[in-house]
Amino acid sequence: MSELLNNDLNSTDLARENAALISPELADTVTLTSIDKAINMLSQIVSPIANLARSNSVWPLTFGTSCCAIEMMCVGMSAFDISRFGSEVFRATPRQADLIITAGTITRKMASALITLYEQLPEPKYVIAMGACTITGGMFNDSYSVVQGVDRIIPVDVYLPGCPPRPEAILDALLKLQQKIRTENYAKRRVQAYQQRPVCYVDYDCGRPLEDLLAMAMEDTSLALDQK
Amino acid sequence: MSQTDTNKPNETKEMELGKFGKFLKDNGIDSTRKDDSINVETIVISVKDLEPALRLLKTSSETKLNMLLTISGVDYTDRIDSIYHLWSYDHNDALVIKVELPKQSQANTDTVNLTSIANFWSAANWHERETYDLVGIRYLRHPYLRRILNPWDWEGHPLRRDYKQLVDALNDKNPHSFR
Amino acid sequence: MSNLLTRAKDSIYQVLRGLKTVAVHSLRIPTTKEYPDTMPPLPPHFRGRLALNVNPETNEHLCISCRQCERVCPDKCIEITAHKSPETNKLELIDFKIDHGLCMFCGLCTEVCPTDCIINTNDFEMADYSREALVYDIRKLTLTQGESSHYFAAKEIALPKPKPAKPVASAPIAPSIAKPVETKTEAKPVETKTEAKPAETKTETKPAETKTEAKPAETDTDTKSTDNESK
Amino acid sequence: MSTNLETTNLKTDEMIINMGPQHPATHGVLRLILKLDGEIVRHVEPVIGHLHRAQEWQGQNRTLFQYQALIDRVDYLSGMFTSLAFAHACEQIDGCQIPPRAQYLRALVCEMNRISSHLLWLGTFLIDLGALFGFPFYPFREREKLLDLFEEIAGQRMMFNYIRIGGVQRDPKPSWFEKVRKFTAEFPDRIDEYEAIVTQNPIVLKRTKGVGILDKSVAMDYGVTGPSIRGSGINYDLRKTRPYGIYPELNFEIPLGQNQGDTWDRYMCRILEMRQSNNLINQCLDKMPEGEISGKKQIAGLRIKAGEGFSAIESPRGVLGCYVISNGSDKAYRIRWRNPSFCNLAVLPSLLIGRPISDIMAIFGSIDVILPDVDR
Amino acid sequence: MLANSAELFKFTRLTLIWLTLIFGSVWGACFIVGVLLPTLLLRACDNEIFALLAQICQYLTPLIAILVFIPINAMFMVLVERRGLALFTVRMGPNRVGPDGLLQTAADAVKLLFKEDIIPTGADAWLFTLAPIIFFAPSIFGSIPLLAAITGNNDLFAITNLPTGIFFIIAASSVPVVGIVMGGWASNNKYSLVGGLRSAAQAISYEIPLVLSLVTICYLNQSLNVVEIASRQTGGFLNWNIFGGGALNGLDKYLNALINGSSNANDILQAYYPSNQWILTVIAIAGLVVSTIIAFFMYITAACAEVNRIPFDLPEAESELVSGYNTEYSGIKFAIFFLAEFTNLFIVSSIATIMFLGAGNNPIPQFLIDYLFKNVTFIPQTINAITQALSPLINQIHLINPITFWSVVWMIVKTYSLVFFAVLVRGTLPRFKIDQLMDFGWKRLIPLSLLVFFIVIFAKGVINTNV
Repeated sequence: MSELLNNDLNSTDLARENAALISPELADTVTLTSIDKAINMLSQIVSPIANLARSNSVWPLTFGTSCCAIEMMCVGMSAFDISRFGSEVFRATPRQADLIITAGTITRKMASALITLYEQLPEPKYVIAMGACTITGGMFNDSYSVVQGVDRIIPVDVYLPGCPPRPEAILDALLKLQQKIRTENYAKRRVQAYQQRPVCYVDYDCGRPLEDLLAMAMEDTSLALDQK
Repeated sequence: MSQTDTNKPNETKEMELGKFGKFLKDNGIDSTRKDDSINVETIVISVKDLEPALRLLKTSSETKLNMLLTISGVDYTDRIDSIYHLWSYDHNDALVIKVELPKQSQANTDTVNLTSIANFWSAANWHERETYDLVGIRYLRHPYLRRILNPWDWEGHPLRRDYKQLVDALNDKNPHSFR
Repeated sequence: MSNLLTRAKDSIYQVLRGLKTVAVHSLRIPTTKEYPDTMPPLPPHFRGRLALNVNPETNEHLCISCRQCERVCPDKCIEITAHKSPETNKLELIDFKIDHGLCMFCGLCTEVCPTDCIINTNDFEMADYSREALVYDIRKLTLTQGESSHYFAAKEIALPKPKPAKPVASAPIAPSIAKPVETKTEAKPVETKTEAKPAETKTETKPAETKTEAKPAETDTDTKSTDNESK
Repeated sequence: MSTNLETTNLKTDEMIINMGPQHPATHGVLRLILKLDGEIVRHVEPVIGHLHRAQEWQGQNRTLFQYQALIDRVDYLSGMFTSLAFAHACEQIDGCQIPPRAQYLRALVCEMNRISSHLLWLGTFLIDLGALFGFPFYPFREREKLLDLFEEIAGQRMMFNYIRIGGVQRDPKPSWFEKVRKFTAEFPDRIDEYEAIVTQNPIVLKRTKGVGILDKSVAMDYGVTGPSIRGSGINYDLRKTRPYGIYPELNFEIPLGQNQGDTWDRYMCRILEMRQSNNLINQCLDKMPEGEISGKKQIAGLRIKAGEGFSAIESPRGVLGCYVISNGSDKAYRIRWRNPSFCNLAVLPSLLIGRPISDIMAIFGSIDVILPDVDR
Repeated sequence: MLANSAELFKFTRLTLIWLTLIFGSVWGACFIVGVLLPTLLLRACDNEIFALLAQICQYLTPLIAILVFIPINAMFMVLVERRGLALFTVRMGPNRVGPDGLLQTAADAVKLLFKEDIIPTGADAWLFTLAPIIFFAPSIFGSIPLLAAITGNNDLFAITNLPTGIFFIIAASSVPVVGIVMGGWASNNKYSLVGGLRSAAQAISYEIPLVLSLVTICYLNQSLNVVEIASRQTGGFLNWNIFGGGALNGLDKYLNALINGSSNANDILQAYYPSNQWILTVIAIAGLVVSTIIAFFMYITAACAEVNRIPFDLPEAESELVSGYNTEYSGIKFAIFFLAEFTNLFIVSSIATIMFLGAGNNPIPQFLIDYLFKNVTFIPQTINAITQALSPLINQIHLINPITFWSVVWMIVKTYSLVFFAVLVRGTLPRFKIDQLMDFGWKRLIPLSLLVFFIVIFAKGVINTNV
């Protein structure tokens, strides 16, 4: 366990570590002040404790759409018992959860709901893409109504193949996620989370990405302006 | 995915009227029998006869076909069939009613109209909405004809043979996969 | 009033009965299988991760590049790269890729495989941090000799006859990088999906010429025997 | 009690609440747009389709052999039944013979699947009623045993792909039958245990008796089937009324609701049905003949004759129908599912109007809807 | 029978370790603030200011004790609940974090501290922040009067011995609902709003039976002082308030005399229950005992409703209202809600223990001990010897005297048994509906509690006149 904790401390040098805290573009130009160093030191001290706690209490959101949701339910039940890892606290509200297990197919109609849920989760948040449907679309990979992989709309931390994966496989994914949580820098994670938002918004009413709709609207307006 | 070249199922020849066909004829509704389905009486009736026929079959004490199993729409490229599977809670007979609706144009947006039976048969409500959504039969006088499975502003009817699938950031080729 | 009392009595009795039933459960042994410590006892036919067998006796790769699995796969998650060896006029396997992120573990590929090469193993721990890591190439897919013999025994499959010694393409070949890229473009399963669906291919010609000879065309029924005859 | 709330003349501002698509009680992705007056539902509009995965469309684009593997996902809690309905429809068109052993195996696995489906329903129903952490674990424990059996025979816990056109996929070993027997021997005790906790519990009674009364005529008008309509007292079970497979040779009863068709009746129907299914499993095991297990070769190019076939079976949720139009190739021209959940869900708004919010879960849970079965 | 002994053993071990942890740290804090610091101060300089400071330190001890106790105890209770539910549902429960999952809830608490704290758009930021505090604060100041009763009126905690203690506790316990309503309203979420309103309705209707059942006990003991009520229940379970609050006192004394073979046994019985009015006496005693038992269960029910436990967890009904009033709360604010909820459960359990179950008093009556150890003299002798040997040490450190120690031990046993019972109830019962809840509260509990109250008044009168 201590190896895991020390992993990220040793691997990166101070400047780059701090650069991530400041801004990726300005990494080379900034000279570190003592306050920065202090913050960095603090984050390095706090981070292992925070990580240890966070990795051992990953509370999933009760989000399930189809078959995988049943296996997700099963993993909480007596035979597999996710509570051994402290994750049986399935929260119904995204505000109190840490993890979305996207259990089941995400359709275009559901995509906007998933995005809302993802954005409602407080940082630091994690996503496990569970099952073939959410990784690539799986057996519905040519259906007109299925989003071909949730990583197209929200960032994914762990991919868990299977259709549906065995409950043990979910535990396996959870353990891998815990490992990931342990090896990351908490402060850095928070800063990064605000910097990059690779979320692709989807319109609920017509099931198409908002970008496309915006582009179409822009095209229409420019056409109208041209005609004028 | 192009579907236009798929072979249509064979047309079957007309047969003599069965029990329910005769009953309808007695009540002044013409129909032709076409046993496509195995072991089940299948009749084809015209658009205008549909509503009275179903109303009669549902309520009449002779027939008692009071269970509407499903309404399916089938696109045969040149026409669209609306197919009603009728069963009964009281006896073991079954009846399949088909209404053939010729398409006006080959465009994806063309409308096919039919009378709704949702006003006197609640079971038909959602089935008609679904058939409208997927196959594009417009049921006139339906109380709430809105898309039911696809998003409300969806374009096209997916189970039409000439449906063109939407391609955008959500379902273009997966950039990560080898495919 | 008496009605109320009997009802109250009944209710209290029933609640206590329920409480007792639940409380007694605390004396039973937990049914939990402690997974990371003990692996679940999976039946031999469990459909887990896909893998390629080698001949448990001679360590030859069993795949004959017939592309049956590639065609039957409902998700099109298998990609086989093979080329025709100029000397032996037989197909040689270059690369075999399975996208486990796409696979639905239906087991159809294992059912049609004429040489029992592709099988479902009992492995289910495939979770990974990236999408690319789920695409397994031939090196990751091919089992060792010991594992193969284990699965041959567990699934009660008859051991394969050893191939004649001639073909060099035994065992997992180190995939040369230049070749797969070339062959990939012409043998992409995506194209076969759009142009030639199995419904029509009965009468039509097959899309890629290189493939046609390898296919035991439509004689899936007795592929094993035909396969053996062809050698 | 609740009727007092209904008839009260006190009116407040109406509030629109959007329940779902992600809500712990909607079993997945149902969305209900509720208009509330205080806690009383005045208007409800169910919005479905959040799990529309185009199963019918897939049916046109996959070969029959491939599609067989897919249809377990139509109703994932009773995958055997969806496979069976599809296989029946295709066999009807093709006219192929099914060996008796395959017939018995089909009935056996289907009844086991019915139990597992009902067990999951029981757990989620109690979760809906608010017993979140205690009781629901017990049905799941028994369900695990069944799933282990399924895993051994079919290869996976939920997506079986076991019942094929013409027969079944694999012949189980004798040891498997012994395991099934062991399960059936102890299962009635487990049901007794559930009943001790739930059936006469005063809170459960208060929350289910007289709640969500499904009138016979309304149910028939909406085409409701399965335990939901049997709870209302209509004896409609396809295993008896239109027997298929080997059901005519088996001896069993159809449990009916004793009262007016409320939530408790539907609950009781399913509990009794589990006992009947347990009984049926034993009968199947006793009568299991020897012989072939498939009347049709399972090959990649599997094809059936041209024609139309409609077959319906009694799934745990009601009449599950499959309408196949074949043109003689290895793909179907059109596949149409008649899903029990879709029809049963349509009746929900009429049951909810005038009830408080808490009843939504009890009623919705009691009609046992599986959302992929609704949306396909 | 005890097939699951391994898990039960682990559970017991876990509980003991945690209890040692909790009470060790509380004792440590109390010792430092209440004994060590004043002693040091007085030794340092012997003037008035330092004496005053030492006094202040001693006065602050109860507050420090509670502030140390509440968070650790809440963590422990969450763990007990999770492990307990796991026991009832034939599984393992949290067992990976620390030995036996000892630190599971600690990890949860630390994690919640590190979570992002969201104030949703459109929420009333001030009220939104204030709500958890208002919900939590009463559990701190409301539990202060209990300390005196729990510690057997130890010198350090004597300051918390309020003459109207129970009155203060009841007043404090009705404040949290304001926090819930506030949070529900400020969240700008309809589920929260419905949850908050439900909570208000529920709290108002269940306050009455709760208070009435407590008032019954206060009347029986003729006191509002929790310490006095506790001290009236000494000497075995027959003297507990749940069994008539002194109605069986005579029986206890009689049995005592009988076992010890003293000659005046019948006189005692005669004095308590005169034979000339025995029918009336028996009726009165029966009435008292039955009504106090009913009062106890009424209190438990109403208390469950007060602290929103299943089957009365309507304000946060997970399957109906997502998470009720705390739907929009995340991070530290949610942690405070969580903390307060379990602290409230602990407080109502300890009130039940003090008011009904004999507080920190030994539940085994003297006559039973005498009867059992009549011939075995060495066990009590050893105990006495050990106690006497340790007494100089104990008196030296002023904090653990035998009375306090045993009082706290019995309090722990009784209170956590009630908590465990609440876990069992949570594992069994489904949730009420809001109208049934109101119905049950107003139409059943309130009339019943009034009835019980009047029965107690009359029965008490009968017995009083006769003694």
